[in-house]
Amino acid sequence: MERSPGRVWRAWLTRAGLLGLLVLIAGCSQNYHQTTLLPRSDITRLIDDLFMTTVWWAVVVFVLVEGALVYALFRFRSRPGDPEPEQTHGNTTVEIIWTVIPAVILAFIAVPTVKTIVKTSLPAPNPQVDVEVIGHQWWWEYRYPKLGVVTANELVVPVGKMVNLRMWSADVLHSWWSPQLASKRDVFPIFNNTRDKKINPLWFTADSVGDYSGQCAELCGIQHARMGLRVIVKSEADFESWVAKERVGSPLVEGGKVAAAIDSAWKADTVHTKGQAAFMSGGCIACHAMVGTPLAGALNLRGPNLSHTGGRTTIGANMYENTPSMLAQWLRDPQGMKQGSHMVLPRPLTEAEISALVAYLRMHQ
Amino acid sequence: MATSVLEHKAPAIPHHYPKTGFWSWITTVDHKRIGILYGATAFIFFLIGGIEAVIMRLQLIGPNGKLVDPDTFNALFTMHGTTMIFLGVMPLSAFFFNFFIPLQIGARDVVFPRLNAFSYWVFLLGAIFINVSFLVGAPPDGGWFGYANLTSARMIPSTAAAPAPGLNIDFWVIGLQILGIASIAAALNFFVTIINLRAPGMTLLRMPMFVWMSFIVQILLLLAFPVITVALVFLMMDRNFGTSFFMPDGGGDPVMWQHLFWIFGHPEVYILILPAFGIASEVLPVFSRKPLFGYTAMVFSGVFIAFVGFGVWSHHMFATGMGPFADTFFSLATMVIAIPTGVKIFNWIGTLWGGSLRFTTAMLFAVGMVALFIVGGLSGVMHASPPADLQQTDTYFIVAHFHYVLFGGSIFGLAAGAYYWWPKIFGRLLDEKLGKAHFWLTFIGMNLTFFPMHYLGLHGMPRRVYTYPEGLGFEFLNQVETVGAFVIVLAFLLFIVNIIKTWMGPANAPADPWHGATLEWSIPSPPQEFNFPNLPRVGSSVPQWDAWRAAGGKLPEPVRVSGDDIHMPNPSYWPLMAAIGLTILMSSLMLIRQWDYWYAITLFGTAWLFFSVYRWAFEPTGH
Amino acid sequence: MDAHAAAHGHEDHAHPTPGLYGKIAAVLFVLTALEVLAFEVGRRPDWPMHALIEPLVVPILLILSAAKFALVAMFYMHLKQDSKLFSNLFVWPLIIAAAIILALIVLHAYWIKASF
Amino acid sequence: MAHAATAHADSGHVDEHHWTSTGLNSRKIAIWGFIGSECLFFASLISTYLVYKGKSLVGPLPHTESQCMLDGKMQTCEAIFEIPLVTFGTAVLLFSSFFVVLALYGAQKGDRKMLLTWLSATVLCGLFFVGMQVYEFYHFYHKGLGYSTNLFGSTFYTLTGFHGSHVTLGVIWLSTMLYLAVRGKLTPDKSLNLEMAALYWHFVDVVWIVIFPVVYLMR
Ligand code: HEA
Ligand code: HEA
Ligand code: HEC
Ligand code: CUA
Ligand SMILES: [Cu+2]
Repeated sequence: MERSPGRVWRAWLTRAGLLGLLVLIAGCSQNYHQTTLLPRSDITRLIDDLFMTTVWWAVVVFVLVEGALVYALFRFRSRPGDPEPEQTHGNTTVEIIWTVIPAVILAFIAVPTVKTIVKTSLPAPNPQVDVEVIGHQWWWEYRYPKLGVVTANELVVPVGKMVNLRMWSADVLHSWWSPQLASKRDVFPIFNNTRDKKINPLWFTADSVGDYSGQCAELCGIQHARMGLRVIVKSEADFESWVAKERVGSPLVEGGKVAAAIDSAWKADTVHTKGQAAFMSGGCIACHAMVGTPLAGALNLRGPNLSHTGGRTTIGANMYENTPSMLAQWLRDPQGMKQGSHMVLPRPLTEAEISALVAYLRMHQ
Repeated sequence: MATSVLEHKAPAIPHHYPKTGFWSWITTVDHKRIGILYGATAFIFFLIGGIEAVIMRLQLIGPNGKLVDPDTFNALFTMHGTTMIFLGVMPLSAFFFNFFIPLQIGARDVVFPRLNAFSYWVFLLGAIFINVSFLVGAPPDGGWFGYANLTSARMIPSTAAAPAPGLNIDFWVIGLQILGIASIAAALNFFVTIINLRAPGMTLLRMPMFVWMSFIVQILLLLAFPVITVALVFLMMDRNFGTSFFMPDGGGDPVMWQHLFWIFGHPEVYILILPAFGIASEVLPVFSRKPLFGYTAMVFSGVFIAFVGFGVWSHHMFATGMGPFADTFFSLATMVIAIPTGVKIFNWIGTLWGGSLRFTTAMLFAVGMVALFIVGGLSGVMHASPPADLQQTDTYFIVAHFHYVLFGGSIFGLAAGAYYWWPKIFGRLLDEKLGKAHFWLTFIGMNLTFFPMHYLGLHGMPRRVYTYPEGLGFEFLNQVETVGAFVIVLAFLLFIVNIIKTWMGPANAPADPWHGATLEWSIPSPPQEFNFPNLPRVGSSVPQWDAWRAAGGKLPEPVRVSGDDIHMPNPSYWPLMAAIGLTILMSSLMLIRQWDYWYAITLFGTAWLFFSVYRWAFEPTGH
Repeated sequence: MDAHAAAHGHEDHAHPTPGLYGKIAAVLFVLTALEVLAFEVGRRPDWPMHALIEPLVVPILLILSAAKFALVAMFYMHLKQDSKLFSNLFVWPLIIAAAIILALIVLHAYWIKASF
Repeated sequence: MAHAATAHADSGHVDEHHWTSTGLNSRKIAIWGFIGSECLFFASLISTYLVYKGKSLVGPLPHTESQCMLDGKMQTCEAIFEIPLVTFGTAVLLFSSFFVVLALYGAQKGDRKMLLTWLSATVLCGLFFVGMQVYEFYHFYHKGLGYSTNLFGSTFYTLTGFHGSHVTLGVIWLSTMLYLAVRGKLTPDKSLNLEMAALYWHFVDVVWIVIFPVVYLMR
């Protein structure tokens, strides 16, 4: 990851130039939470360097060629009484020159391209956190097989550790894209009997703590636009405690069983019992795993694992803040909140059920 | 003289067919009239595609737009892309192929005039067919490249909101299949015409550059369309007969669709741009008063682009993860194409260099095309770098790229052709004042609309999103783009005004208003039915300039002759009948999931088609 | 008319005769028989030379069918004596077609080999 | 006179000169261009067959026994292909190519008997081949291979089905020529009409020359 001072300087200059231009165009400062131009990981920095190399060459070519064009337009415009210009048909020397020069420039683009291909498309050199990413219409499932965590839409990773994603889809093609951290890869459907498993890899090491947004980037149906995602980079300690919390009742840990002590504490809690009753009678269980319910250990359900909904910052695949009122609205009218989504309730919920469910879901951090 | 067996005793039918009126257009086999039909139809569809774009732009003017539903938006960009490409740019190119290939090579018609009529009618019916989907409420919504398995019926989930797979994608599949037949028929016709009907003396390396580029386009059409035909057949089978060509649950592979589509799709983009390149290569020399610089290099760069263009398709698929070797191969192959394209750009500048430039509207559009295509080409080279493309693919950065090459390239080139050739086609010169306003507004509007897309893409805006949330910094640039789109609308409204104004004005165009270099300028405007009373003899790639020099700098205005002794092929309605039969046959495939006896209609359409083809084959053509 | 007369003349004189056509038919027949033979030897371990032929079946089949293809194209389709133009119209698409078939097979094989 | 530039019924180019730039007949160039285009059509079908070779999730399979659904239950099914029959069909198709070239020879030389004999033979061979394919499909279906049973079935039927439909079209075209020949209208100066049909027919034959080893004989 060593970068020569010259390259760093150049990259910053480019960025400054581009951003400067942008500010000029935009006329006001904007926040870009999903930009590719402010890379925040090893791999996106590699890509950014490469991209900036191509941008610089493009700028050079652009200026020279458009310059020549515009010059010719002004210099050679006809004036009244012009004689017929000299009827040149070609000039082998210049034709050879302007075939060779672009070829040389392309070589300057091609060499770093191939180098970067080699660096970025090989399997993760040093994977430290393994995550399985599964695309669903229109939400993301994340499984941490070694840590025993199953969550949705918000990928939580520790800073400075190489995260290795293995990605596939449960239905149609999607593309997992986190611009600042990892660039993107398509995810392909895999069914139980698929033979050549097209599991796409992607790896990155985040270099600073923070929230990064991203989005599905392959048309996947009606709510493709709202198949957002978020990568939350935590310090190592925060990540550890997050994992410990998420492991409670995770489908990957003893089939979702929770410790007897927790279980009895919940049984004594009316928010929990009322909510769970609504969860069962409202039909949620058909599609969602939820800690403490009989299907807590189930994988491959239609909807996200709701066991720790309270701990997530958004609902509906990075569509809405996870606030009580938004959650209530979501349960009142999921189709109105996200038209066409696969969350179709068997029957409308009563307001009482909704508030019970909201409290119940939010209590499980 | 030997004649074909198929018209054994051709009666000497006198020319008593009506030359005007509805029926004369329905039965016409005149390449010029068919060209005009193509042009008018395609322009209407271009406007429809433009209106679809404008609705999208309105939806995206601000965050969380509510103008259209999400599924309507999906239909809008699918139909916008499909319409612009298959019903806009391709048939607009066919407009110029039809009208000007025979004129530029000194021929009286194309080799197979009735086949020509057939391709137009099939195109028209296919275009209507695919747009009927809006009327029945099932417009295609799987994107213009219809990626499986989203487009495979089994993957369209049946929820309470959307019970059974609709006909949306079926319209697209069958519609493209119909349009493909039209394209192949037309391509075969022009291909043979260019090979075989060149005037005496017109060797291959004396053909006008527009004819050369058109020639290459026909080859690309002939070789690329069969591939998408097969892909569409597979998709249709997956949708209707439970096969698994692109379905993983049966062992199939959705990536195979992508391969087949882009093996067609990449040559297709050169099908879209080369006619514009050809037009620019006609217009720039004429208004520089200098022959095209580097003619031979222009020819061979075109051939090279087309040939290599068959080996780069996977640059649309870097995100599928093909592995380092394939990535490297397709990346390098793609970059190589920049070299011959650069040769073209430089030769155009070389043509301008040292010339005496007249900035007519046609010239402005041609120069604009060169200037804007460079921008699109350079972003293309950025996509060609696979790791970088992983950040760009499926974002507005790509949308910026292809609008620069398609709008800045193809549409500008075609507009240059329209202004350049209008007097030849209609005998009237378009208004230059309005024309220049059209150009400048289009140029400004186009950059306002599409330049900010580069930034949006790099800042993380994916394409094909019906809306975007606030707070990601997308608002302002999207607003600018929408404003830009309206500037383009204004520009094209001016163009329409110009057309109407010119239409109502007098037919005053001389045979050669621009001092053109090629054969079409040696005959009256508009040309007579038989084009050339006598076959011209050609001694160079600028025959009209030769004639002009030989005449000492002034050529007399060509006179109209009676042409009674020149036999032109008879009009015929069998091409239209055959096209109808074909459309019935293809449409019946829409019913497979709806009606058990769908094949009755297939058989009916096939019978109709065969009957028409036989009548066509045995029809006397009057000579 | 002289252009045509010339073209006509030069096309006509080299036309093969029914005798040649017959010989080619015989060769085609033999080659087909060889193809089937290679196939049979390849799939029957108890046949002579099985071990030798087995790994070679695919190349043998490709070579034999290419030979048959060429014979029909050159003689029955008259490419050998007809204008070069026709050969070009056939051979270039064939090259592109073959390249595409090969490329698709190679591209697809990557997924089977790669193990992530 | 066979190759003299004939003014074809559909040629718009009808002045006294019958000018063509290459001296070649336009319709013949067209049929060759079409054949070139068809190469890509069959290439796409063949690549798909090859890419999906060995990827079927259930039987039946072309060359080996496998588990498949037959008569409503999973059972061991025999290999699908029966090489002798298809070899015979292949030979018939090859010979039909030979026959049509003789018919064309007859047409060009004005040898009516030769023309009629061999053209009829060609049509019969073509009909036999189509019949063979219909029988094969029927037979395979009853051995458990439906169109959507597995990838092998889908790719096999699509590829050979499209080839078969080309053969059928060829038979119709050649029959039309036979009809003209019987009516005495296929005179030497019009033999180009037959030559075009024959070129198409040979093309269909060479496609089969590829399909036969690639599909039937490669295991
Ligand atoms: C008119 C149509 C047209 C044309 C001509 C081109 C031309 C090119 N295109 Fe483009 N392309 C499209 C239409 C076109 N494209 C469309 C429609 C899509 C998107 C499809 C979709 O997803 O919907 C697309 C997408 C697309 C992609 C896939 C992006 C993605 O989805 O991830 C790529 C990747 O390589 C690419 C590359 C190129 C290149 C390298 C060229 C080159 O041919 C350009 C060459 C030209 C120049 C380079 C400029 C002039 C040259 C010089 C001045 C010489 C000096 C230059 C250098 C030394 C660099 N294009
Ligand atoms: C030649 C091809 C071509 C052309 C000319 C255009 C022209 C335009 N396109 Fe393009 N576009 C594509 C080809 C083309 N497009 C393709 C292939 C896609 C990808 C589709 C996909 O993802 O599947 C695409 C996608 C696409 C998108 C992205 C959609 C998405 O990903 O979500 C957008 C968004 O702004 C857009 C906008 C425009 C605009 C504003 C124009 C304007 O330039 C249009 C200008 C023309 C007019 C405006 C017509 C003028 C009309 C009149 C004068 C009538 C006036 C009357 C009224 C308005 C009432 N297009
Ligand atoms: C028919 C299946 C189905 C049923 C029944 C269902 N859901 Fe869902 N649910 C989904 C799907 C699918 C999603 C993902 C929607 C999306 O983002 O596109 C979802 C999303 C959610 C979310 C947002 C999760 C997140 O992190 O984004 C919550 C909360 C939720 N459901 C709660 C419930 C509750 C409570 C019930 C019962 C009253 C219920 N669901 C019933 C399928 C279902
Ligand atoms: Cu998932 Cu788009
Ligand atoms: Cu491309």
